[in-house]
Amino acid sequence: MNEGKVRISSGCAIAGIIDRKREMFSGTDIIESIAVMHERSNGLGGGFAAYGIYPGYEDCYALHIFFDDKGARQKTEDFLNCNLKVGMTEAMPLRKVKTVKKPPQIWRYFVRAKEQKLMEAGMSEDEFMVQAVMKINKTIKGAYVFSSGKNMGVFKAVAYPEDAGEFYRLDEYKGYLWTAHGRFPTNTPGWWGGAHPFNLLDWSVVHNGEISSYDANRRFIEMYEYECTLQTDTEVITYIFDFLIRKNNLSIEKAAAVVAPPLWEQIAEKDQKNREKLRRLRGTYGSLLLNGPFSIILSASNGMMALNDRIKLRSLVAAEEGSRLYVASEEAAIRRVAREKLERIWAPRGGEPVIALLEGADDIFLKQDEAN
Amino acid sequence: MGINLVMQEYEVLRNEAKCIGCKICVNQCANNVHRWDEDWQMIISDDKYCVNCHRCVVFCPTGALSIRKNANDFTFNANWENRHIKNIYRQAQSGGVLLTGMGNDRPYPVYWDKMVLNASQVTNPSIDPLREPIELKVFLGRKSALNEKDEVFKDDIFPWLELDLPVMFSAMSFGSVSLNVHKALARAAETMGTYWNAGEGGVHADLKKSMNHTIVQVASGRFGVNPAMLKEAAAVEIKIGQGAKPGIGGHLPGEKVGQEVADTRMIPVGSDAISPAPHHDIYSIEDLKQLIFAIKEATDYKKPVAVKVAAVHNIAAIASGIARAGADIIVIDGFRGGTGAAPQAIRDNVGIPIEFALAAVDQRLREEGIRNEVSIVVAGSIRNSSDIVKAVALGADAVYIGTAALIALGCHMCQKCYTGKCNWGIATQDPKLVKRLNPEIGARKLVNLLTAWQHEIKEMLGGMGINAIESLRGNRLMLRGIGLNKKELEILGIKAAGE
Amino acid sequence: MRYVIIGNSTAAIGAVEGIREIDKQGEIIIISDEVYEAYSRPLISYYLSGKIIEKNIYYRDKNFYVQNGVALHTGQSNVQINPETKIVWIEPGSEQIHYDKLLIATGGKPVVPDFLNGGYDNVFLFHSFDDVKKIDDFLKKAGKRQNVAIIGGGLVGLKAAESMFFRGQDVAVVEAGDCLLNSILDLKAGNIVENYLKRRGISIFIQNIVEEKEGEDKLERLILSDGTILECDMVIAAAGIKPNYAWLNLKNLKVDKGILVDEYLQTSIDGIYAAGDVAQAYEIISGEKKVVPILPNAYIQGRIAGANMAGENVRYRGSIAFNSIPLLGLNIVTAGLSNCDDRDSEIIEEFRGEFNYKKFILKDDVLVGTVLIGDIYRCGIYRYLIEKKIKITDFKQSILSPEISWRLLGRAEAGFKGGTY
Amino acid sequence: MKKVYVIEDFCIGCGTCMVYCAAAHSEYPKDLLKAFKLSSLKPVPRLFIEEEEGNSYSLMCRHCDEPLCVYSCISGAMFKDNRTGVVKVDKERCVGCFTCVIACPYGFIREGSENGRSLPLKCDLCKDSFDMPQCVEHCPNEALRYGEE
Repeated sequence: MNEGKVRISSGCAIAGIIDRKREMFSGTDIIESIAVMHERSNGLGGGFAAYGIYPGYEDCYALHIFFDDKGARQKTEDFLNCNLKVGMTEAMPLRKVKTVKKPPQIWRYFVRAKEQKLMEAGMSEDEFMVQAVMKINKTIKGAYVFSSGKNMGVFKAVAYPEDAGEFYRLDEYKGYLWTAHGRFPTNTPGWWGGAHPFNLLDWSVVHNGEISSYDANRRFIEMYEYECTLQTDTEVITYIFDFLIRKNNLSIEKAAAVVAPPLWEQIAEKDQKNREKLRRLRGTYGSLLLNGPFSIILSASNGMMALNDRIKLRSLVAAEEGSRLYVASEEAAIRRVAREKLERIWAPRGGEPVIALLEGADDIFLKQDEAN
Repeated sequence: MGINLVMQEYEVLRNEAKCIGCKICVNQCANNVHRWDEDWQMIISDDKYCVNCHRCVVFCPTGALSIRKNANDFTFNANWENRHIKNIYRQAQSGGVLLTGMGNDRPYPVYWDKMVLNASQVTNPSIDPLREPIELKVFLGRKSALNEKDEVFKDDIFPWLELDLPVMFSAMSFGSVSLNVHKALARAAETMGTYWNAGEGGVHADLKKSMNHTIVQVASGRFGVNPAMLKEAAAVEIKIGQGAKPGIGGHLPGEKVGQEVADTRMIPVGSDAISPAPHHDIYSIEDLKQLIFAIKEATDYKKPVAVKVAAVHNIAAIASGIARAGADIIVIDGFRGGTGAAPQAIRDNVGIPIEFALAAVDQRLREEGIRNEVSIVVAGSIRNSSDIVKAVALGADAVYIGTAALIALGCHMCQKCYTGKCNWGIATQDPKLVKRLNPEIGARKLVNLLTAWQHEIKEMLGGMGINAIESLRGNRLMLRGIGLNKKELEILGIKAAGE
Repeated sequence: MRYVIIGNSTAAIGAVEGIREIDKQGEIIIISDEVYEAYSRPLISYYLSGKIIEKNIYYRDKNFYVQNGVALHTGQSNVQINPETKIVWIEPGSEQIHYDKLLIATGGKPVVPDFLNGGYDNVFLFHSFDDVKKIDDFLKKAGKRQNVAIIGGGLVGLKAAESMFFRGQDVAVVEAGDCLLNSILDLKAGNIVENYLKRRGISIFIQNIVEEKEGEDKLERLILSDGTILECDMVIAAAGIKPNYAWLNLKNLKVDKGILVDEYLQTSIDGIYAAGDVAQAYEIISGEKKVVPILPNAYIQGRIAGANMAGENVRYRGSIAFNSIPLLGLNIVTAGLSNCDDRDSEIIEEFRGEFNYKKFILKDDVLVGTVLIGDIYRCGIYRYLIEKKIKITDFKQSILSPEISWRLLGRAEAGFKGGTY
Repeated sequence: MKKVYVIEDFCIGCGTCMVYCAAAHSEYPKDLLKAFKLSSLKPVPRLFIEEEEGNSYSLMCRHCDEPLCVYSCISGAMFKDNRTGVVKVDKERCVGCFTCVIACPYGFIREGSENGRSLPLKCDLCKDSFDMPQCVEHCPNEALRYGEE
């Protein structure tokens, strides 16, 4: 029973650490942080997203792919070779961990779109990559691209997160932004693709909660060339942010106001300009409101945003310490890894985003036209 | 003449032990069923005129009256049911089309009743509407993609209707219903932060102050339409069809066209008001587009334009065409929708259930990626709050209620609206009968009904862990089907219970 | 401020209440020739019938005088007035009382036919509480059924007849005029009443006068002009009432049938007012001043006079006569010129059974009088139409309708504000 | 003072007010059936429904500030209650002469009887048995209002 066939609800732990001065640090901190919240997972899913880890390949999309078998890998590589310039290809470096059982084959490819194909498709390289990833995930049985961003990667497994970290040797990577997820699904999926974070391009999302608006969100976002193959909240949340920020050019703040808008009575109290703006925003994108309990960490190459549902039905704590900003489901997970005395620690209010961008960055997502 | 073969449909039972001879029944029956008989010194009831409207039953202060279906049945015949035989008698007598009122009363399946709702357990908390806000505000109109850079946050790009709850009052014209019905609907709509639709026939001068809560109709007869009305109204609805009688026009007989109706419709007193079956300037979709934009021009693009169609077989394609023709709102009226008068053969046999029509339209518009560019309002027998919740979950932005509103105003569903002798002061223009509907009471009852439904909708939403109605719209995972076959489930886009 | 009121009946009580609406302080003195607190004169017949107990004959509560600060002097029949100095003497030689305003409310006085003036033991008047107490004593002493002859078939005579009938006596009424109640009924209506009373067992002798009488201390037998011999154990004189002002004898006081008063109910002497049966004030239908000796009129005049005495300027809009006389269970109401049958008038009438009669008298489509016998449903509306002189051309046809409605008939007059007095 | 007012637009002339009025002043003020079925005298309403050009109005005593019925009462039985403003009859003192019936300009007082005695019947705003005049309480169309003018 894989994700995509059924919808599986789950409770979880999440954590994220960013160094806004882009100081690089290893995966050890985030593993320790998430390990504190061991009780919030049940060994059926754990994973990490790490930014800045592939400094040599900044221009390439790093595809992390699970294969059920050799056939699936063959088909996928045929597809990649046909459509993409494939740079470095390697099996994911792993460490044997007793509690991590029956891993699939895990490979990574550093790729770019073929110019000819890009011209034919008439789309941006990002969009082209999105389509390519979706095509693989939808059409090649036994293959699943679970990470496709630049200079970043997602690492996930059916395991406790700290074991997954060990398994993927994350202590050996260095990044400026790490997020982690420990999962407590309510039944027993055996599929690695279903673990978190979910990734698309640079986006990655870890999430704790259950979105009651899921089908409204999904059916809306699917109008705009997304296909929710996993039926997971993280998948749809990732698409929503991609849609709002990358496709509709909304700022991260506005995107947060779409998914967790103020109550109408709060909007009514705003000044005329903001009132109209929020009214338009909510009226237009009502179907993208994420309802039900959630705390999420959305990350992209320029930073991260932690957000609670608007009535705060899930725990979320944030803290600052110099250039570092921490978020986690529990305060202890932050205190455990904080280097010095925390300058500020607080529980963000429902619907109030905690946004931490790299110094000098305008927005969370490095938009392609700007990058070029 | 010969003998009339049509038997009385009802019997009036008077409990003489309780009858105090007060004659309220006598003066309340516009059909002259009851009369005081000087010779008998008692009230005599002439059953054959009884339409089972219960006016006398409700008004009898001692509860002495009850109405029963006439027990006289024909010899059992599963094929030749009573109604077929009676209808043949009627038509053999009259040579005319059988008329009826209100909606389709045949025992077609009601799909609302074959869908059940979800609720949160353990993994997701339900929300208590008494403790947490649950929001029912809805905007109807075109939602263009917003873009920070394009400065599209101006409010007047596309006009919206703002509803405090996803329920509006469906089109019922002044003429088919009394002015007091309009007054009650208008006041209730204002109080509840929603809209009422004046139907084809304009808006009476007394209701001008409520225009910002009024949706006006442009229908095939164009009655009462003028630029000022279009400009003052909250929105304009082009009526193509009606669920109770798709493909059929309307006919308000001259005797109902008194001074007030005539003034409002802008026609001579006593003249028949005939709405043709089609709009004679709309023979194709591109003609509709012209009318939509003619109305938009006339209203400076400040009013949403809705197009109302009956749910018919290829409704999904029709709806897509309407959306592409520029309508801001599509209103779909299912085959159980009500009417003041329709040929029975049409009412009972034409059109499809609103549940299927809604599911098909919502799905089609999504497949075409244009669902957010048009709002869907559904009508045609929304009976309670759970019907509304299910409609929204299937994909509707809001619903229209017509029959339910009339029932709140006192309608007892006798289906005799076309006679003009409505004892409840609803479907009549007789001043004595119209008085019977006090619009203040009416408005209060409508407000109560919507308030009650509002509470129930919030309870249901809260149970599902949803605190804003927009998160339910099209959220078909919240529905499961019971007793539906695979094809029906597929059309509705829902899973079976247990799946 | 000191108010002196001479007389202690309805008009006097009305005056006290009228004064007290305006002036809560001023001193009020009432001087009465009777020995009772104000009682209702029409109730003496009910008292005699035994329909009410003595307590209920009084027109107001026991503490009326105390509550209203009224000094009551009873049993004083020799009042003297000096209008120049505004002095009143309760009796000759008594302490002089200065008044600021004076009201004469001495009512009417029974007219006694000459033939009854002979000091007979068994001849009674029917005007005062004392009169009926005497009759009562007489009946109690007599112990057996009495033959009672009542002289006069007007209102007083018939109420007397009724009460004697209720007391089980053998009653005969002698009336000189064309019919009973001829001051308010025409022949047709009078006959209905006559037939009714006869049916109930009262003997009626119309167009009869007493030609001869027999008896010494007691009047024992009367012989009528038609030759009837009436044996009588008792005789009650009810031959009429006249305004009671002769005793005043004031130089500048203008009188006609009664004391003439202006529209503020003031007499020709400044500071002296008159009200009730003694006064001759504006009458609406005739447009002239008339004595209208009915109780409602006495009260209203008293009340208005009182208010004016206390400094208000309330205009008296005039009265019309109206009566309601239930006789042995038969309702009779009249209003306006109810006995009028002159040629200029239009009569709309209806018999609905022997003792059920309606008559409307119209002049130029204005209702000027009505008689209703039996069914008196909503008769107040007719009285109002007469009083307001409302033209009823539009709805003349419906005046006999049993569904008589105020809205229909009264719509010419605005609204529900209440009485206009 | 508080009185009953008819809202003419909504009086439908159904007579419900009359039924409840009659019962409220019967031997069983709180039981319609008993009032009409067990009372020794037929219950009589104190109010009137008038019709004019298809419109109907339920009307009853205005409890006038200058009450002619009170002024005309020969026995002092009719009085206006100083506290409530209600014009009512002291049954014990009333002799049933019906002068009030002809005095009332609106014709709002009925001739009637109780226990064999003649008595005028008029609206007393149901003060004896109820907080709310029963005509108002039971008017199905809320065409009657009890309150200040």
